Amino acid sequence: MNIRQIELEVMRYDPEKDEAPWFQQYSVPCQEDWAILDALNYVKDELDTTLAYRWSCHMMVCGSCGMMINGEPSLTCKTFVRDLPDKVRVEPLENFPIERDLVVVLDDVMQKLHQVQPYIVRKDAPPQEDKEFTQSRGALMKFKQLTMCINCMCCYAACPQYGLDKNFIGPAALALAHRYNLDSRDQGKSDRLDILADHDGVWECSFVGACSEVCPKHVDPAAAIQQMKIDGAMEFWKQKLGMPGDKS
Amino acid sequence: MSRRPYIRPMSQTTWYMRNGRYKVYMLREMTSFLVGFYTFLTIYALATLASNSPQVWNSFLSSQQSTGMIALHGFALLYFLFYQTFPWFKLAPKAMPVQVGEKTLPGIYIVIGHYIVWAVLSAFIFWLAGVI
Amino acid sequence: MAIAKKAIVWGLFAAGGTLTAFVFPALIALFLLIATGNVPEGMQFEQIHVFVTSWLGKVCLFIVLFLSLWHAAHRLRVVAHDFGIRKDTLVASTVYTLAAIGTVLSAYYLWMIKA
Amino acid sequence: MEHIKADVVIVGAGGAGLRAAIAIAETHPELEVALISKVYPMRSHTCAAEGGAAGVKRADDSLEMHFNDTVSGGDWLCDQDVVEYFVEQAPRELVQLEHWGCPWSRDDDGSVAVRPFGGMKKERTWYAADKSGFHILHTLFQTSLQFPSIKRYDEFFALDLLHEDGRARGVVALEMRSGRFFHFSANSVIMATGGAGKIFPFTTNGAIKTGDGMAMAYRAGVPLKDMEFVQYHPTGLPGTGILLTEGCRGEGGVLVNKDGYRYLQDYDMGPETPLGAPVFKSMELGPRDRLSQAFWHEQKKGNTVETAWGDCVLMDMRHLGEQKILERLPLVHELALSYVGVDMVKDPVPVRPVVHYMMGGIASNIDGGTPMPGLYAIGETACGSLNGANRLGSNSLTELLVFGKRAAAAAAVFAVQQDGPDNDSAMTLQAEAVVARIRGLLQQNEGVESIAGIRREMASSLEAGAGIYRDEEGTEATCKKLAELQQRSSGIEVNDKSNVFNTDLQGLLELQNMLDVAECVAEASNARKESRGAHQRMDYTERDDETYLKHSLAYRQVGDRPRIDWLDVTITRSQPGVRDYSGDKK
Ligand SMILES: Cc1cc2nc3c(=O)[nH]c(=O)nc-3n(C[C@H](O)[C@H](O)[C@H](O)COP(=O)(O)OP(=O)(O)OC[C@H]3O[C@@H](n4cnc5c(N)ncnc54)[C@H](O)[C@@H]3O)c2cc1C
Ligand code: SF4
Ligand code: F3S
Ligand code: FES
Repeated sequence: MNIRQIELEVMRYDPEKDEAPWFQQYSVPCQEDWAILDALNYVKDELDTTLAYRWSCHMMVCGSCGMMINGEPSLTCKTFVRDLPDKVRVEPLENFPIERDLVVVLDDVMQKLHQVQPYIVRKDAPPQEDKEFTQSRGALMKFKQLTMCINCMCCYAACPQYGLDKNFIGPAALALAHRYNLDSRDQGKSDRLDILADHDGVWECSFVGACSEVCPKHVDPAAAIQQMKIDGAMEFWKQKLGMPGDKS
Repeated sequence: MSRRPYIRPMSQTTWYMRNGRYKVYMLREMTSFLVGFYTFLTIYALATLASNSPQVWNSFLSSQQSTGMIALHGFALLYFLFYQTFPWFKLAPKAMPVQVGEKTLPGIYIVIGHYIVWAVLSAFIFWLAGVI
Repeated sequence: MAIAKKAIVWGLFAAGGTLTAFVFPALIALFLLIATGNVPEGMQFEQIHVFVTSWLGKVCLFIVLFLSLWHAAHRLRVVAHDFGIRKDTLVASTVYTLAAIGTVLSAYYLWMIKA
Repeated sequence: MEHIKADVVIVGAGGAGLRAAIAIAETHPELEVALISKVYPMRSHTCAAEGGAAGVKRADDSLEMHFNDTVSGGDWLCDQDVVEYFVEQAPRELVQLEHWGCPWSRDDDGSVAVRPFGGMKKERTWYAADKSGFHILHTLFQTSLQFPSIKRYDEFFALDLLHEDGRARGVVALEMRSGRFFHFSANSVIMATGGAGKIFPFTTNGAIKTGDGMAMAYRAGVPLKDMEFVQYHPTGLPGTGILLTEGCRGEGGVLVNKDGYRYLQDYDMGPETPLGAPVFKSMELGPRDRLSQAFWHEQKKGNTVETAWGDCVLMDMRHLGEQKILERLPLVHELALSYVGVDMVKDPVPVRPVVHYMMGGIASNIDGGTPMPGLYAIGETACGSLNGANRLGSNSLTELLVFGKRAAAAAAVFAVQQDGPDNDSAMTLQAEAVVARIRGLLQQNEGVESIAGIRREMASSLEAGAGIYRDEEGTEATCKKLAELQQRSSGIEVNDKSNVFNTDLQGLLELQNMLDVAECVAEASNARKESRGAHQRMDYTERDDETYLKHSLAYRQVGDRPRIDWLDVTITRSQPGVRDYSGDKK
């Protein structure tokens, strides 16, 4: 198999040693079918065991390995050396604090995923223990694409509105909320809209669309958020008209 | 405590220079200046009409005739098409996907639909205005 | 928490955006024609006056102007934010006031145009 | 050291750990659950499972049939009381997931669809396209968010088990982001740390599957059961080892050798079935051990295809057509395209057997209970003897749920029943000893060995001695080699001295865990002198029920190779018989 020499320029930061991040160069002999993750693993195994980064599945499904590759938020296990120039810059995901090297702090987005109530809410009596809900394929199709999110957080790294204002709930969490709103088994939509259509919710999105462009799983959070804005606007009037005395 | 998460600064005023995607977005958002300008220009035209006098209207028309204005409108037209009309149509299926049975209608149909409506509507306006 | 009032302006913004995308190219083209001196038939005083005195004409124009104003106002608010102007309340009150003034003026002038 | 008191500590937030946590939160909301995981829950390797989860669904299927398939698939090494409970609870648990929002694929009438799987007599594998494990994991994770009694400790690396008077009392863990050590104390500890595929060089398993929980239990004196049974999945992508789910064959994909011949018919799995009309339990729908063994023979005969990544056979799915492939197997399609550049709609994909699953693990019973009171084990890290000598595909996702729930109930009851003052000071001393051990590793300042080097040697030695086919000479050599590597691994220097997210240190700890687990695999393979299920000996080619209808138990002996002991198999109604995968031949 052919070997291609790649210059990896990797952002390093050790809070115990460095004032600020800096770049370290590694020259990596890559096999032609390697992903950038393989190149990083080569560095870790052969050149520098101190490099810190997250990964696990190497099959685009665990969502650990999101990083900036030549400025673009990407999964390193899904970005192939064959599609890149000889010089590749790898940085931790933009818009997140850097914990160490390529590892970022995810507390904020984890809290946001939690905040949007991403679980089935039932107002009716709970379903019978041994009886499934029926759901037509069409009903499943409504939200199926939104279930594909692997929480890689590339979309947050791409979204400037999140970068500018960390209170914004942001693309993946909003898309997740929409996934449950659209699920025929769920009855929690109006509760959720109260959270999502509040100040830091959907309105903070100005439809930059970068989130959807970088999403490795084609979740299209941008679309979900726009649909939620429509839902939010409708719900607003519904609440206004339904409860005339209600000040909100 | 050994943790000291490093926060990369993000310029509040020039962040969009970071990549082409953001620049295109800013250009798109700035179509709002054009919308503002043309609505007020139209309101101004209405004001002249509201005088209910042909002279005032005609002098308004002639005040609008200059190479500067030609350049401005020409530029505005192209800018508006490329940064408002076309993107808006392109993004329409995202905001309002149409599902038929098990499949979502491919976005392209919705986009094409928009272009057709646009053509008809524009033709109607031109017809009203006596251009065609 | 509850749904923010932004829901109202956003609705206007979205409707206005759709409308401007459809009609503004034609509108700008008309101004372009006028600027070149080829004033179209329908823009001559008699014809345009007839059109704007009709109820249908008034209503159409008002809707276009009203939605465009609010569309522009809301987007300008976002643009200000994107350029780093962080006095959102001030910006919002300015742009929405402008839009309100524009709305009132449109209504007033349309009302004043009489046969 | 920070001290955290909980009622139940769960180590591992994959499918098993999350299911257990939810079960406790639902039935005992007053109990505080500490859920520790070395990665964020949704990164757990359950996300990689593609094919689906088994549970009787159709009217023409029965619990009896699921039982029989599982027991014969496991070559009668399953504990049959466990299997009985499992098949009975399976459908209920899968419906429960449905209620929690799992996006199962659907039939025309809106009910959940099921697909055929290897070794199963009927369609009974519930699936969500080819991302079943992913959806199960995310459904469980998201559902768990509504329970305030579950306290998560994400990216905490559990180091060792704390125990007193033979009773489990907690764990010590390292917070990755700060380098701080935490002492978790609890009356019940549930291990749900997943498998150990990374002890082999070529595996479908993710980087995190290093057998930590098995090693922790083993170091604490708990035996590891049936470690010689390592499942090879017949269809891994060469190079990366990425799995092409059994669903590919379930949907009708076929395996051919370099001459385009469907070679499985030569290995007692024939007659050849028509293209696109797979027959249950024959040819491509045979069990994984048999299919992987057939590859080994084809390779010996020179019938395999040479590729840049070594010898392969071809999986042909072209006759399924583009629409079916894209609808039912979209992930697999994308993976093959990205990693080996083959579009399965147009071309056959090269595949080869790849280490996939550990049937063995922490010795546990039907309640997830282990020989150490207060310690429970569930999921792939456990060996509750559902899977016997060979796991049937799609049984393990269901296993996570069924026994996750049951062990949670047992652990909760145990936690409630314990009273009296905790002897905290003794535990603190133990915890401090663990911390001292880790600090010692960090202080070591010159070493000739490298983590990657020893890991490679370990993996290739295990592959050579305890691969698809084994013999005395090979296993013995591997046992010796591993003992040597245990020694040499003490000469590794951790170059990274930082407290913050020290993955170098983590790598060393994982290597030590893997070495412990690998030794048990090799030693147990050496001890079992028969062929059964996934354990095939060239020097003892027959199954020997007389001597070896028994579980092996590997015990740690300080400074020596593991000691192997034996435990009877529980048999309720199915006496050992012949595993028949010849379809309609007879
Ligand atoms: C590619 C692939 C496909 C598969 N497909 C199927 C299928 O179709 N059907 C089926 O039934 N089975 C399938 N399996 C098997 C099945 O997915 C696994 O056996 C199962 O998911 C294991 O789940 P678990 O909860 O035991 O462990 P995991 O999901 O691996 O979780 C382990 C957890 O333990 C934590 N952990 C580990 N060590 C430590 C430590 N030291 N400290 C703290 N936390 C720790 C991890 O962070 C993680 O949260 C597949 C397996 C693979 C690899
Ligand atoms: S929406 Fe896409 S980019 Fe964002 S976290 Fe999910 S998978 Fe990643
Ligand atoms: S990039 Fe950000 S602004 Fe909206 S469309 Fe996506 S969330
Ligand atoms: S390593 Fe799992 S997504 Fe890349």
